[in-house]
Amino acid sequence: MTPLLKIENTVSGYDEADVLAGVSLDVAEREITCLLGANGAGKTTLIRTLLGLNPIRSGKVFFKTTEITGWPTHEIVRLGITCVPEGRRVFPAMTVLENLRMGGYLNESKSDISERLDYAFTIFPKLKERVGQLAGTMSGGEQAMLTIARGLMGNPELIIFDEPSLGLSPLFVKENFRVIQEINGQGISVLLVEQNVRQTLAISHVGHVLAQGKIITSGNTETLRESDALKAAYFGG
Amino acid sequence: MDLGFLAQFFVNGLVLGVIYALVAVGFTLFFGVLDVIKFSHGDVLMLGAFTALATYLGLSDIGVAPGVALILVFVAGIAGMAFVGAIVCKFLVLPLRGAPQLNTLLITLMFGTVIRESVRLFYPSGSNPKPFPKLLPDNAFEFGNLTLRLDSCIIVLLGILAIIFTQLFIQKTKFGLAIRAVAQDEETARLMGVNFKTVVLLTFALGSALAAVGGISTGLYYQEINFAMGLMLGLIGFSSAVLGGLGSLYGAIAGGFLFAALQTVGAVWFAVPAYKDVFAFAVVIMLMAWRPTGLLAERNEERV
Amino acid sequence: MANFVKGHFLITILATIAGLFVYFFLHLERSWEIVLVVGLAVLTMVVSRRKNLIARAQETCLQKPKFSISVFFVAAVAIIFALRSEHFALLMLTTVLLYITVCFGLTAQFGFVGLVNFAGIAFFGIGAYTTAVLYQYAAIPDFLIILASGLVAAVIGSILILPILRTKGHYAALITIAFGVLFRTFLEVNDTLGGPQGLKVDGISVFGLSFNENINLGLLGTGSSYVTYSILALVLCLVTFVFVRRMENSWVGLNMDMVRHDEIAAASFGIHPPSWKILAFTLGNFFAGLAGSIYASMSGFIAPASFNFADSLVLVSIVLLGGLGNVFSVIPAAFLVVVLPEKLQLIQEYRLLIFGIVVILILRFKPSGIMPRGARRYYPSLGVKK
Amino acid sequence: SDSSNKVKITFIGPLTGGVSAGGLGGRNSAELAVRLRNASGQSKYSYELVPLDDECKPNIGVQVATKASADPAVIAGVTHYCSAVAMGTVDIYHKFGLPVIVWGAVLPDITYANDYKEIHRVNGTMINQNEVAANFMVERGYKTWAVIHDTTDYGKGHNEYFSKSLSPLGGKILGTFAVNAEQQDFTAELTQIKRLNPDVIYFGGLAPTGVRIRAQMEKLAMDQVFQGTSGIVSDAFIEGAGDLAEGVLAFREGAPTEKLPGGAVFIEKYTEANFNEPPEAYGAFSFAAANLIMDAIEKVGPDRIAVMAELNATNDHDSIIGKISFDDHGQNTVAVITKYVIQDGKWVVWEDSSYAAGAKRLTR
Amino acid sequence: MSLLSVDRLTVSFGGLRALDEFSFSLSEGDFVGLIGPNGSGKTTFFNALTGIYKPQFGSVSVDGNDVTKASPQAMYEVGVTRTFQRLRLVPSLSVFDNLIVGSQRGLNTNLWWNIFKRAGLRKKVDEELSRCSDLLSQFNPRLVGTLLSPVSTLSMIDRRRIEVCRALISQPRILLLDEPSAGMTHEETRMLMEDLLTWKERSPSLAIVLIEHEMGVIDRVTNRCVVLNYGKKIAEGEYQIVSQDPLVKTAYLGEE
Ligand SMILES: Nc1ncnc2c1ncn2[C@@H]1O[C@H](COP(=O)(O)OP(=O)(O)OP(=O)(O)O)[C@@H](O)[C@H]1O
Ligand SMILES: Nc1ncnc2c1ncn2[C@@H]1O[C@H](COP(=O)(O)OP(=O)(O)OP(=O)(O)O)[C@@H](O)[C@H]1O
Ligand SMILES: [Mg+2]
Ligand SMILES: [Mg+2]
Repeated sequence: MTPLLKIENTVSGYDEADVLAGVSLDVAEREITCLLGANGAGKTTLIRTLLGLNPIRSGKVFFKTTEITGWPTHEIVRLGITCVPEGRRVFPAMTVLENLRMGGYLNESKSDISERLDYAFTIFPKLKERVGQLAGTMSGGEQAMLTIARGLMGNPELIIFDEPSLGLSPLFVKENFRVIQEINGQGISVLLVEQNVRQTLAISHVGHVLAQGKIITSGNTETLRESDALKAAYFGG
Repeated sequence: MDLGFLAQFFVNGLVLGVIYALVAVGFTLFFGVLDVIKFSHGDVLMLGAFTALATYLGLSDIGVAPGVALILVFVAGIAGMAFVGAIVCKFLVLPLRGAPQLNTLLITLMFGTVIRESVRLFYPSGSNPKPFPKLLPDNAFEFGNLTLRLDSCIIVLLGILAIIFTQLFIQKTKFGLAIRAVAQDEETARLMGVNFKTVVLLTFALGSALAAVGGISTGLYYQEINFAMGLMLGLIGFSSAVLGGLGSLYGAIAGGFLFAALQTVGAVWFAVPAYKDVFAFAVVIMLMAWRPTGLLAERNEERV
Repeated sequence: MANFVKGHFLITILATIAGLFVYFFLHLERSWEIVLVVGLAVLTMVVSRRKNLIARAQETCLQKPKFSISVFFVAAVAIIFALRSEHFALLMLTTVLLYITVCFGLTAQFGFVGLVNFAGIAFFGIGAYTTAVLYQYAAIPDFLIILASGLVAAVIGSILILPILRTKGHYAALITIAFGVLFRTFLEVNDTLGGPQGLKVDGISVFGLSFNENINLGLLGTGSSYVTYSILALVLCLVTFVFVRRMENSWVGLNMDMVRHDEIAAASFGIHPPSWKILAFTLGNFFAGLAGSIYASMSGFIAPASFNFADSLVLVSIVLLGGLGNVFSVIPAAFLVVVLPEKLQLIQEYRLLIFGIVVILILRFKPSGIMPRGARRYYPSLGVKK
Repeated sequence: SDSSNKVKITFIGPLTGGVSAGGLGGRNSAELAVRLRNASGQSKYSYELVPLDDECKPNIGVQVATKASADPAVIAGVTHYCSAVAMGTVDIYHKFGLPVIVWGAVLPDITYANDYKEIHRVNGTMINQNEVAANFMVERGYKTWAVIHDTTDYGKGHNEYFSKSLSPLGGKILGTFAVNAEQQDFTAELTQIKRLNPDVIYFGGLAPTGVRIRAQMEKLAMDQVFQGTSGIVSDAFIEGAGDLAEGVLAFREGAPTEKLPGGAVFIEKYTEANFNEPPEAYGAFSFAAANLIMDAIEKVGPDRIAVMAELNATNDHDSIIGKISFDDHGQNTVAVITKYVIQDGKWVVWEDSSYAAGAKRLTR
Repeated sequence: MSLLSVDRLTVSFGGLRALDEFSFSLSEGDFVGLIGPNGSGKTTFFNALTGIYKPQFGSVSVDGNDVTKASPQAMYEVGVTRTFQRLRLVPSLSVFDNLIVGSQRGLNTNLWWNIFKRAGLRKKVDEELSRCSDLLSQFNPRLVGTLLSPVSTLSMIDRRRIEVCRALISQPRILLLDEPSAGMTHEETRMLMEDLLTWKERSPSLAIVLIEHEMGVIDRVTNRCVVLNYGKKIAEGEYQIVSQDPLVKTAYLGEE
């Protein structure tokens, strides 16, 4: 079976330096694939590159059978990819509701949107209380909730999460992992980046470890958990 | 003062206000989408008026009926300026995104100069004022001392319609949401599936089309256009937009009418009417001190 | 030692080349000559950009500021003497120097503390008018008149402080625009200051040396009266340059940068943003007033029409075209913006058009201006690898 | 002629900006004079015109005046259309000893507020113009006026001299409105005037502003007679105001170009030369000034002092604008003022018009 | 007398009471954890304390002096510094510039001095440079080399370290840390906390308030913690005790 997302030998970076030195990675359909690695390993860079936010220097990216290398972001997204970006990127001068509407920008079905809105509100009741608040004035964690909720508004085949639980309180960290599993249960594939290695491995099917711009080890999560490479990646060993 | 004259001042102010508001709405749109000031806006307005005039002259040569001509004149002006707006955006505004924002102001300012000088030099005897054809019915109704002309009414109506259309377009379609999203966070907007370039180009086209409506209205109302007319109108339009509160369509409208009102009051009040601009701008300074983010301020989203 | 000599040598060469360019740019009148000079300048720019020469040159100068300033000053004086009998070239040179002075102030305002001032020419004008009035009604020494003009500009500017402190960004810009328009219209309508017809201004004279007479330069023969003005302007320009540069490279500059970038963080670490804004605003207006004063004496005549909004935009253009916040960049930008249209007189009515196109092209290729701002350097050798 | 004997003459006027129409017409006319002279084959020198743009701004004017004066090759100048600029530059010409002839600016002070021998003017001043204007209008039976003038020297001067001339004649000014030259909208001022209900609206200013005011009177259904000054005697006014120009009055010193002794030839040559812009009202003065200078140079040689002396001695000199004689202040003493009315899209001398003949009537 | 005492501090935004009659006190040498669900008012408390938000009600005093309505500058002068949850460094300025701003109190910002006493300035800059290097080397020796490069060239994590250093460089008496370890791995968080504790050993009177969602950290480093919920204090005490509180469990930890 062809993977949903296929990244081949991707090289990318900022200014002169390459951050990714030839990364290959597959995301299989209906699975949660996690990407692990120390800070600055290049996880975010990889995500940005595959979404066309960073120019790709060499390598190829496929979604299903379509090669999307070099496509503009909005067209890649249109194929059915949603991203919950790193760093609580809300639209600060829009209300919570408007932010959620932006999440459903490509979703043409009004009824689907309102269903998803309800779903988001049941996960994060706080957002429901605050539909009219400007997102920029919310607390850090509330903004994190909003980016996650916004990511749930579309109708994607693949969701990419980049450190979604940053700044969430323990209760919501748990909730967040539960939601990811639930989404996956609906048949949506997930690419997950998280610092919380233990819990991430617990819900993922497959994992990849990124260090020095390369995937140093991949495999199913049981084997990864024991792998030395993982420890090395995190503890600079 | 007798009521007729008061009404007359009011009507004068109203027409002026509509024209200012049309210009101000353009500024607010550009500001809303890219947080830039486009200083060539007044000159685009002038170019719109000249495009319309040239179209009319062409049409009247081949003997098109005035009614049809009126519509075609609008179409030509609007389409032409929408195109110019998009061109400015594509070649002057977008490439400067990485640079300090004020540089956009400078490049558009220079572009305004280029437009103005080009019209002056290359439009046949372009340095002279040009009569604008009377395309609207000019029946006048006298109510005591008030002279109400049909064309003034039509222009006010037209301007208001154009603004309402813009408002609806922005509010009722996703486009408005996209404009704001792009302004606040370009990358995230793209992640949501917004085609950044299209949105920005369309916004510039829309704003410039409104300028064309403003320019043609100015021509129809004053029956005269000239290559320098955009200078003051641009400045006042900008002031109105800021005064009303940048990024707010209603603010731009309020600002436009307020500015017209200030000038009218100033002209009546002072023995030397030239003081009216001193008056209007002095009041602007005071209003800004009172409401630092404009009359209809944006809600402040900054937090710590 | 060898390196030391090399640095000095390089700076001297640099000053000579720059000096020659300026000299020929000011001196030449024929179209093909000007095209040649401008072409050569562009070529030099392109080549030096390839090899990163501009950055390296700037670096060399930065490391030996006293020496470079002296050398460039000498070069400037040399230009003035070389042009001693060319009134027009000197007039242009003086005008450029005065505009540069104003733009140093504007750089402090918008480059450092982030206050966009669209009324630069109004403060310049206030200085000019103060000078005109003081010459007529007050019997005080001329250099005091210059100083007083700067002060008056700064004081009148302070009526704008309240609204400016309350507003930000484009809103603050509107206040200055409004002030500029208001100032000019006020002058024009109001007859006590000469109305539209303007005022005549006496020339400066210090210790019996009248600036408006041709001067005896000894062996060099007689020089134009503008020689004295250009030297005065050069000195003012130099003083403001050193002042603003030192301000930038100090705790003051640091605080101003913090205020521009993040008032809340600044406030949380004990910085009082309004003080710095007031300082930069007042200082900038003071410089503008000084320059305006000398300008008024030099041109002998001032009228409201010389202080239009369009002229404020010229000043803003200089600051932006150079590279926002970079004090050096003001200098080449001012030559370009002030002198180029004058040199384009050859093409008469097409000159503004061509000028507009030139600026657009420059910005398209250098979106951040000719020389973008570099890092702060508290003292010359800071961070230089031994 | 000996082509190695090149002599430079400068022309200064507004070539860019709002009133550039007048400036370009003047420039072309001076250019024409030089071309004709060089082509005539009878001149001792080969002349070169150095046109400079003062943008109608005093500071720029000072710059270019310095530029011209400081160039020793420039022997004399045909300078200035805008009064404010001329006021700013007279000192420069004096300082550098460059003889100039003003070709368009009409403020009296330019020649009369100084004793500079360098400064001359071929066109008349606004004093003469307004005396004739006031007399003429009062004779037609008009009693009340509202004055609109722009806030430049030109507008303010006209206001001053017109009211001075009018009051002894018994005419009454009901209101005076100073406006900005760049202003677009005049409806507020005009509504005020409508309240005052004068017989005539007197406008002191240049064509672009005049066009706007005339057009906006129509908006308010105002039927006052529109009386302008020399500044609107320009094709630009008729072109801009279109049909509304009919019946507008204006006064200008000197005879109309086509009635001038050499007017027909001038117009013919001008047309032949194929300039992009019309000569406008003051083109003939610029042409005459350039010729006057060249005549002087032919006579005394390319030397500023000699040329200045020669110009100062000008008396009964033949030119296309008639005889030129300078008084002590270098002011041409042409007293002839022409009254114009716009009829069928043309500036027509009043006496030749259907209005004078009674076939047409002014609005009030 | 306690170093800081907060009495019934209340901050509201429109109808929302972000901080609701919150009382709190801090003594010299305290290391207090401030925890609570998202949006419970933790950051708002910091903002009110540092004078950025003006409280509607209640009072704050430092050393017994009332500072309720004090400006941010005044709070800094009293010795209260903080980090921001969303970093507030200036990316285009150098690490040194960003750090030294924290030292404002020790800088002579007199215009005359800065322009004319260049030798003095130079000496001071050198002093401050070495002070900054020392401080950075405690947190991450690698950062010393980047002292003169713009902050924009650093990774997020290093920026967080610099933000902490900026708050420390003026030797504050009260340090407010708002989720300093967000985005760090366990190991990095551990190192940061060690560094903080080392610092604290050297200046034992320093009082620290730490906002943190990582309970392991709170448990390890704090000697007391305060739990907020909907702007109200719902518990206070040692973490081991507080974490057993059923209210805290349901509202925050999500355990039954
Ligand atoms: N805009 C940028 N310009 C220059 N370098 C950058 C930029 N963004 C990231 N980098 C550098 O690229 C490298 C990889 O960064 P990236 O953000 O991809 O890491 P990451 O694995 O996502 O880390 P984290 O866990 O901190 O999110 C880092 O060394 C970082 O400093
Ligand atoms: N300027 C403001 N306008 C309106 N509401 C605000 C504003 N600032 C904060 N709030 C609200 O006040 C509440 C408290 O916010 P605060 O930032 O203090 O939360 P927090 O405890 O720091 O949460 P987190 O752990 O998510 O950072 C939140 O619900 C937030 O939405
Ligand atoms: Mg990342
Ligand atoms: Mg918080």
